[in-house]
Amino acid sequence: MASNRANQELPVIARFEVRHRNYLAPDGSINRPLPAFASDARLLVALYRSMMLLRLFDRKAVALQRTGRLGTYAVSLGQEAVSVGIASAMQEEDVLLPSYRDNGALIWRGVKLEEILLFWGGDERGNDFSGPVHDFPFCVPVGSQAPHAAGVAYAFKLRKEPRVAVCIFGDGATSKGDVYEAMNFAGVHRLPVVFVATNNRWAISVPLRLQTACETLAQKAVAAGFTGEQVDGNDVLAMRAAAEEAITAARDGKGPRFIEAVTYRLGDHTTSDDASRYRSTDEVQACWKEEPIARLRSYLVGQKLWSKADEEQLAAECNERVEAAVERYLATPPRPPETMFDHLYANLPEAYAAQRHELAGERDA
Amino acid sequence: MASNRANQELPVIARFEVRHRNYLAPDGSINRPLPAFASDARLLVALYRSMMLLRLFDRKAVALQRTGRLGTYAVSLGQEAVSVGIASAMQEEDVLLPSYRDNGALIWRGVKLEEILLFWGGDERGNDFSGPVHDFPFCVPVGSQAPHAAGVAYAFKLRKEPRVAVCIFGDGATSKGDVYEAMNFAGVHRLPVVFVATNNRWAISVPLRLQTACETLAQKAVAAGFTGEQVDGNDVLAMRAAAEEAITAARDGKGPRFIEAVTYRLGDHTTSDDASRYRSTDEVQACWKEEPIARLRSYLVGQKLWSKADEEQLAAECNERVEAAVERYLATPPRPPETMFDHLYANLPEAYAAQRHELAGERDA
Amino acid sequence: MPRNAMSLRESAMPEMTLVEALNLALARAMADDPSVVVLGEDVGLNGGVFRATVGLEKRFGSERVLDTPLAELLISGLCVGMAAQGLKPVGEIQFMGFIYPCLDQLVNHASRMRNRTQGRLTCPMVLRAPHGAGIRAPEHHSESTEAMLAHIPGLRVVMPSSPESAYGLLLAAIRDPDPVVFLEPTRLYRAAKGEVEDNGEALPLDHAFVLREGRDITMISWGAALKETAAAADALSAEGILAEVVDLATLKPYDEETILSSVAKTGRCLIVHEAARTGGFGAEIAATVAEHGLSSLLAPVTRVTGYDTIIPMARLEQHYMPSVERIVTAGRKMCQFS
Amino acid sequence: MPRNAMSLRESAMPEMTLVEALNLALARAMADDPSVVVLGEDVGLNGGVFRATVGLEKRFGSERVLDTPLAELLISGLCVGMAAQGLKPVGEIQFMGFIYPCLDQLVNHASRMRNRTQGRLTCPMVLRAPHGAGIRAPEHHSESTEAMLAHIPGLRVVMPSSPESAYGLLLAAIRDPDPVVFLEPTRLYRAAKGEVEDNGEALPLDHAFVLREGRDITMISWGAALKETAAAADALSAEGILAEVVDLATLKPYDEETILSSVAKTGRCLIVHEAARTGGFGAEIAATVAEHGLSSLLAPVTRVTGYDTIIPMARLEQHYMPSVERIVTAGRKMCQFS
Ligand SMILES: Cc1ncc(C[n+]2csc(CCOP(=O)(O)OP(=O)(O)O)c2C)c(N)n1
Ligand SMILES: Cc1ncc(C[n+]2csc(CCOP(=O)(O)OP(=O)(O)O)c2C)c(N)n1
Ligand SMILES: [Mg+2]
Ligand SMILES: [Mg+2]
Repeated sequence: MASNRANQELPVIARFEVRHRNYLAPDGSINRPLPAFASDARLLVALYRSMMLLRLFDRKAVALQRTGRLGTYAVSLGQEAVSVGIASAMQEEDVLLPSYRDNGALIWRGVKLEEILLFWGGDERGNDFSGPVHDFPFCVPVGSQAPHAAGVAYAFKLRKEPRVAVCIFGDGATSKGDVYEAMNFAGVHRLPVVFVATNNRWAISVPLRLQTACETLAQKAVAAGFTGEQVDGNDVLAMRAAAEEAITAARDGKGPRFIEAVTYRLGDHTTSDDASRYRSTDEVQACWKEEPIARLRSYLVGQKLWSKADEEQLAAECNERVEAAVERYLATPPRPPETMFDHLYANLPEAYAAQRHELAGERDA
Repeated sequence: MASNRANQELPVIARFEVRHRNYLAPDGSINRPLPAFASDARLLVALYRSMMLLRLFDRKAVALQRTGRLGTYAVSLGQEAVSVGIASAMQEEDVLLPSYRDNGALIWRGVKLEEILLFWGGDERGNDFSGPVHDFPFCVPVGSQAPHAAGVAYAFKLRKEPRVAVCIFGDGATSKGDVYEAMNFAGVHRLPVVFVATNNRWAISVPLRLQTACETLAQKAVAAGFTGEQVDGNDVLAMRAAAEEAITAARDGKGPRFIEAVTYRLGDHTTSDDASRYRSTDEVQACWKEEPIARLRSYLVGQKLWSKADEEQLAAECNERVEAAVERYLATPPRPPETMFDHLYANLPEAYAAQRHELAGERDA
Repeated sequence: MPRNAMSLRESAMPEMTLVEALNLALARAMADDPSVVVLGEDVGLNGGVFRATVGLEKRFGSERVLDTPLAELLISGLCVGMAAQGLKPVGEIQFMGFIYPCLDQLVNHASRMRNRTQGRLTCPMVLRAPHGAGIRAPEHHSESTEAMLAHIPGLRVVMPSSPESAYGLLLAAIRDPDPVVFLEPTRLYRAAKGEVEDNGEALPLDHAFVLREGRDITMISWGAALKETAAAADALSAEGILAEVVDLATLKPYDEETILSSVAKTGRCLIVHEAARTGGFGAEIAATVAEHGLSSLLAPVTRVTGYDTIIPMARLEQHYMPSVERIVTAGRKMCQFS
Repeated sequence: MPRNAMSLRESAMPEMTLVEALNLALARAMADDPSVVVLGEDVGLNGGVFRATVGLEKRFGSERVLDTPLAELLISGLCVGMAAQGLKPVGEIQFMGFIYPCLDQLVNHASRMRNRTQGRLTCPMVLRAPHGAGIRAPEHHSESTEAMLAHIPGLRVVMPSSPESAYGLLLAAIRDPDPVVFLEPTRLYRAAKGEVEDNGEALPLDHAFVLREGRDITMISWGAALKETAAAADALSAEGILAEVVDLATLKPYDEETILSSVAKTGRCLIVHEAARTGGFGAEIAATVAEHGLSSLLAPVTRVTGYDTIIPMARLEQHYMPSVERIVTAGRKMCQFS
C-alpha cells in the first residue's frame, strides 16, 4: 500500500527490543550457560524445596476450602517458580508488594503458613505477619499496589537507602492504568523498583489475547522508558537470574526494570472458579509438560543433587509443616467482634467509641 | 557489567521502532518528497487560512479574558498545525474527541467561534455546537476522553460503519492511566481510532522530562500493541499526511494508530498561567523559529501560492469574522438560572422539580 | 406488577433466583434492542463470576457480549463513549469494591454528558455491580458504598432486593435514557427466590415499594439488608408491633413521597442499611424526615447500619452487618418511646 | 487558639490570606520534620496553580517538593507507598474535580492500611485539594463532593474556612498518624484574610469550632460556605435573631457533641453547604439531630445547599451556591415556626 510504503521510508528515530531468558528446558536439560548462582547446590535445593512446599501447602489449602474451613483461595499451581525465584533474589530489607497469588514469595520471606491461612480464612491478623515488617500484605484490587511500589522506592531513593521495592502482579493487571502510571513514574525518577508480571495467560476466564494486542508483556516497559525482559517463568533459574540482575541494577541506582514471567495457571483461578468452563483440557495437559517443579527436579537429579529418598523425605517434612500450620490456624479463635474498630485510627475517635462499646455488648448506656 | 553483558547475549524476540515524519523545514524548504495532497493548492491555502484564523481568534479571546469578558482561555499559539492538520484529514461522519486546546479542530469541523466563546465564557450552550452532532465537547479532565474514543470506535466497528474516532490530548495526558487503558483496548479489538498526543513539551509548568523517561511519546503505542509515529507538529503537511494515513488505515479495518505531534506551546498554559515563572525566554524565542504558520507561509510564497495582498486580505477577513462572533457572543444573555436543571435527566424527576421552581422564583408552594 | 405486591416471601409456583432473574432481564433487553451491549470482565464465555451473563455470549455473539481487559476505569469510560454513539451498554463491575476507578467517569462524564451538552449527547448506560457482605468473600469484596454514588446529580442509583424487582428494575435501567448504577445484593443472588414472569415489563424507577403495610413503625431499607429488615418486621409483628416495610429500590433520585406518607401514618422511622453509618444514605432519609415529617414523629428517627469501620473479612462480617436482632431491638425501643 | 476565638472577620493587625497560611504551615511542617514530602502537579518551581507551595522547592529541594506526572491516581498511590515507608507525604490535587481517580486508593488502601494490617503498616498521608465554586473557573473546577469522602471509615476529612484554621488544621493533618483529605475553599484562598502566627501550633481534629455564640438558631457549615453563613448570621442579628455559627471543620470523624449541645440550646438547626443537597454531608448532621436532638427541636431541621444538579459553569454558578439571602430566608422562617 502506498501510504505504508511512504511510512517505511521515514527515518527511524528510536528502536527497542525484547529479549527472552531461559536456561532449563522442560526436560531439565540446559539451553545456555547457567548463571553463577547455579553452582550453589544448596541454593538450588532450597529453591526446589520451597516450590514443593508451596505446592503441597496449596493442595492442603484447597482441601480446607472444600470442607468449609477456609475461604476463597488462589493456588500457584504451575507458577511456583515465579514467586519463589523472585523472592530468592531479594534482600530482607527490600520490600515486597505482592498480589494475592504470590504465596511463594511470602513464604520465602518468612511469613508463616498459618498466617496465610488466617488471611484466606477471613482474619485480618494474617496480614500482621512474621515476614519483613515493611512488606505489603496481599493486594486484592488488581494492580493497585503498583503505585505503592513506586512510592516505597521513592522513599528509598530520597533517604539514599540501598533497598529495592519488588512488585508482582498478573497479566490481567498489566491492563490497569495503575500499573502503567506507576511504571511511568518509576522511569522518570529511575527508582529502585522491579515490576514483575506473572503472565499465566489467563485473567480468570479472559485469555491474554483479549487482554492486550502486545506480542509480549515485556514491551509494556517501552512506554515507561525502561527495559523489559521476557523470562521463562517455569524455569526457576531464569526467574532467579532475571530478578537478581534487575534487583541489583535497581539497587545500584540504574533504575527500574520490568520482568515478564511466562508461565501457566494449571489450576482454577481460585476455589470459586471452574476453569473447565472456558478452556480446554488439552491446553492444560500440554502445559503440564512445562511445569517448573518437574523441570528443576530433572536437572537436580541429573546433577546428582537430588534423589528419590530426598524427595520422599521432603514430602514428609512439608506435609508435617503444613499440618502443624493448619492445626495452629484452626486453633486460632476469631478475634472479638469489637476489635474490628482496633487500628481503624491510631486513636479511636470518640465518635466511634460508642459503636465499639455496642459491639462489645457492653451497652452500659 | 557482567550481568548486562549476560542480558545482551539473550535472544531478541521482539523489535519495535519509531519513525519521524517531516516535510517542511522551518524556512519553508522541503526535506523530502511531499505527499500527494500537497499538489492541491486550494487545500494548502485552506490549511493556512485556518491556522491564521485560529491565531487571530486566540489573540482576541485573550483580550476578552483580560478585560473580564471571558473566563480562563487556552491558546493554541505555536500549535496551530496540529489540530488543524488532524481535523483536515477527517470526514464529517468521523467523531472528534478533543481536549480543551483543540479549537483549531473544532473550527475546521464547523463549530462557530461564538460557541467556543460561550463555552469559555461559562455557558454550557457552547457545547451544544454547530459542529458534527456526535463530536464530543472540550474535555477538561485531562485524558479522560480517551476511553470514550475507544467506546465510540467500538460502536463503529460493531455497526460496521466506516467511521473513525479521533482523540487528541497533550503530553501530560500520556501519563494518565485512562489513555493507556483506552489504547490497550483499542489494540485488542483493532478499533478504528486514532490517538494524537500534542507534545508541546509542557504540561502547565511540568516539562516533558518529568512527565516520562521515554525518548519519544510515539513509543507509548508499543505498550498497546500498535504503531506510533512521531510527527513534526509544526509542519502542517506532515500532520495532515500522518493523520490521513492513520485515519485511512483505521477506516480500512487496519486498527488504531498513535501520532505524537511534536510542537511547542509558545504562549502561557492558559490565561491563568504565567509561564515566565518556570521557563526561560530563550527557550521560547528559539521555538518561535519553528512555528507552523510562518513555515507554511514561506513555502506558499515560494510556490507563488500566496502573496502579501492575500495576507492582508486574510487578516482583514479573519478579524471581521472574529469581531462578528465576539459581538454575537457578547449579545447572548446568560440563560435563566433554573435552566441548570434542564437536561439533567431526560425527564426531570419530581424530586427536583421543586428545586427548579425555587430557582425560577416561582415559589408557588 | 402492582406497587405493593412485591414480596421477599416464597411463592407456591416455580421459582428462580435473583441472579437468574437478572440474566433473564439481560437476555430480554438484548433480544428486544440490538443496541444493548454487555461488557465486563469474564462476562462472555464464563458468564460472569456470579453467572449473571451466562448464555448471553452464545446467543448474542462476542461482539455484543464482550470480555474487556481487566480495567474498571476503561469499562465505565467505554460505556460513556458507546452510549454517546447510541448504544445501550451494560457494564459489569465484578464487585463493588472495584467500582472506585469508575467514579471519575461517573461524576465527570456519564452523569453530566446530557446536561453539559444541553442534550446534544446523552449517556444511556448501566453499570452493574454486586454489593454487600455475607458470602465469606475475600477482602474488598463486601462493599456497600451506594451513598457515594447517590450523591451524584444526573446519575440514577438502583438497588433491587428480590428476583421480581431485579428483573423489572434492570429492564427499566437499561431502557432509561440516562446513566444508571445498578447495585445487586450479592448474598441474595441465590438466596432470594421468587416467581418471575418474563413479560418484558419494567418497574418504575424513582419509586419506593411498600413491601408490607403496617401501622406502628416505618422500616425503610434497600438492597441486601431488606432480608433482615423483613425478618425483623415478622418478629416485631409477633410482639404486636405492626411494621410497614418500604423498599427504597431507587436511591437517586428517591421517592420522598412514599417515605413521608408512610412516616406520617406510623410516626416512626427506622432506617436499615448495610453501609457504614456516617454519611450513609440513611442520613439522607433521616434528614428528609427531619425536614418535612418532623411534626408526625413519635420517636427519634433511628438508623441501624453497618458500623463506622472497615468492613471486616469473613470471620467477623456477620457482626458488622445489621442483624435481625439489632433491627428488632431498635424497632421495639422506638415503639416504647413516648 | 481558644476554641471559640476563630473568626472570619478582619483583624486590625497585619494579615495574610488563606493560601499564604497554608504555605506557611507547609513550610513549617517541612522544616520541623524531614519526612514531610510535598508532591503533585506543578507544586515545584511553579509553586502550585494557587501558589500554595510557592518557595518550598527552592527551600527544601526538588526531591522533597516533587512535580509528578499528570496522574491523580498515581499521586494518591505514591502517597500510600511513601506513607507505609514512614514518610509523611502531602499530595496536592489541583482541583477537587480531579480527585475521583484517587478514590480507589483512598477507599481500598489509604483508609484501611492500618486496620487491615492490624497496625503493622500505617498511612500518615495528606491529600490536599481546593473545593468549591465562585471563581469563574472552567468546567469541572468547582466541585464540593466532600460527602463522598466523609463516608469512608478510616479516613479523616478536614475543611478549613479561614487563614487561622487553615494553618492550624493543616499542621494537624500532616502530624496526624492517619490519612487526611484536606479540602481548601478555593474562593477564600485570597478573599479570606486573617492574622496568623507561625507558632507551629496545630488545631485539634474532629473538633467543631463555635465561631459565634447565639441563642435562637444554630447554623452549621464548613469550608467556603461559611462565608455566606457568617454574613447571614450578621444579617439575622440585625433582625434580632441571634445565630450561633458552628464551623464543622472536620467532617470525618465529626464533633457530634458540639452540634448537639448547640442545638439543645437554640432548638433550631440550619445546615449550610455548597455541595448538592441529596446525600450531602448536611444529611448526616440532620440525621444526627433527628436521632439524638429531636426533643429539643423547635423547628424542622433545614438545609440550605447547592441544588441537586450539575454545578453550572461561571455564568450561573452564583445562582447555584447558597446565597446569603437564601440562608437568611431559611433562618428567618425557622425562627417564625412554632
Ligand atoms: C481491580 C480488580 N478488578 C477485578 C478483580 C476480580 N479479579 C480477581 S483476580 C482477577 C483476574 C486477575 O488476573 P491476573 O492479573 O492475570 O492475575 P492471576 O489471577 O492470573 O494471577 C479478577 C478479574 C479484582 N480483584 N480487582
Ligand atoms: C485530570 C486532570 N488533572 C489536572 C488538571 C489540571 N490541568 C489542566 S491542563 C493541565 C496540563 C495538561 O498538560 P498537557 O496534557 O500536556 O496538555 P497542554 O495543556 O500542554 O495542551 C493540568 C495539570 C486537569 N484538567 N485534569
Ligand atoms: Mg493471569
Ligand atoms: Mg503539553
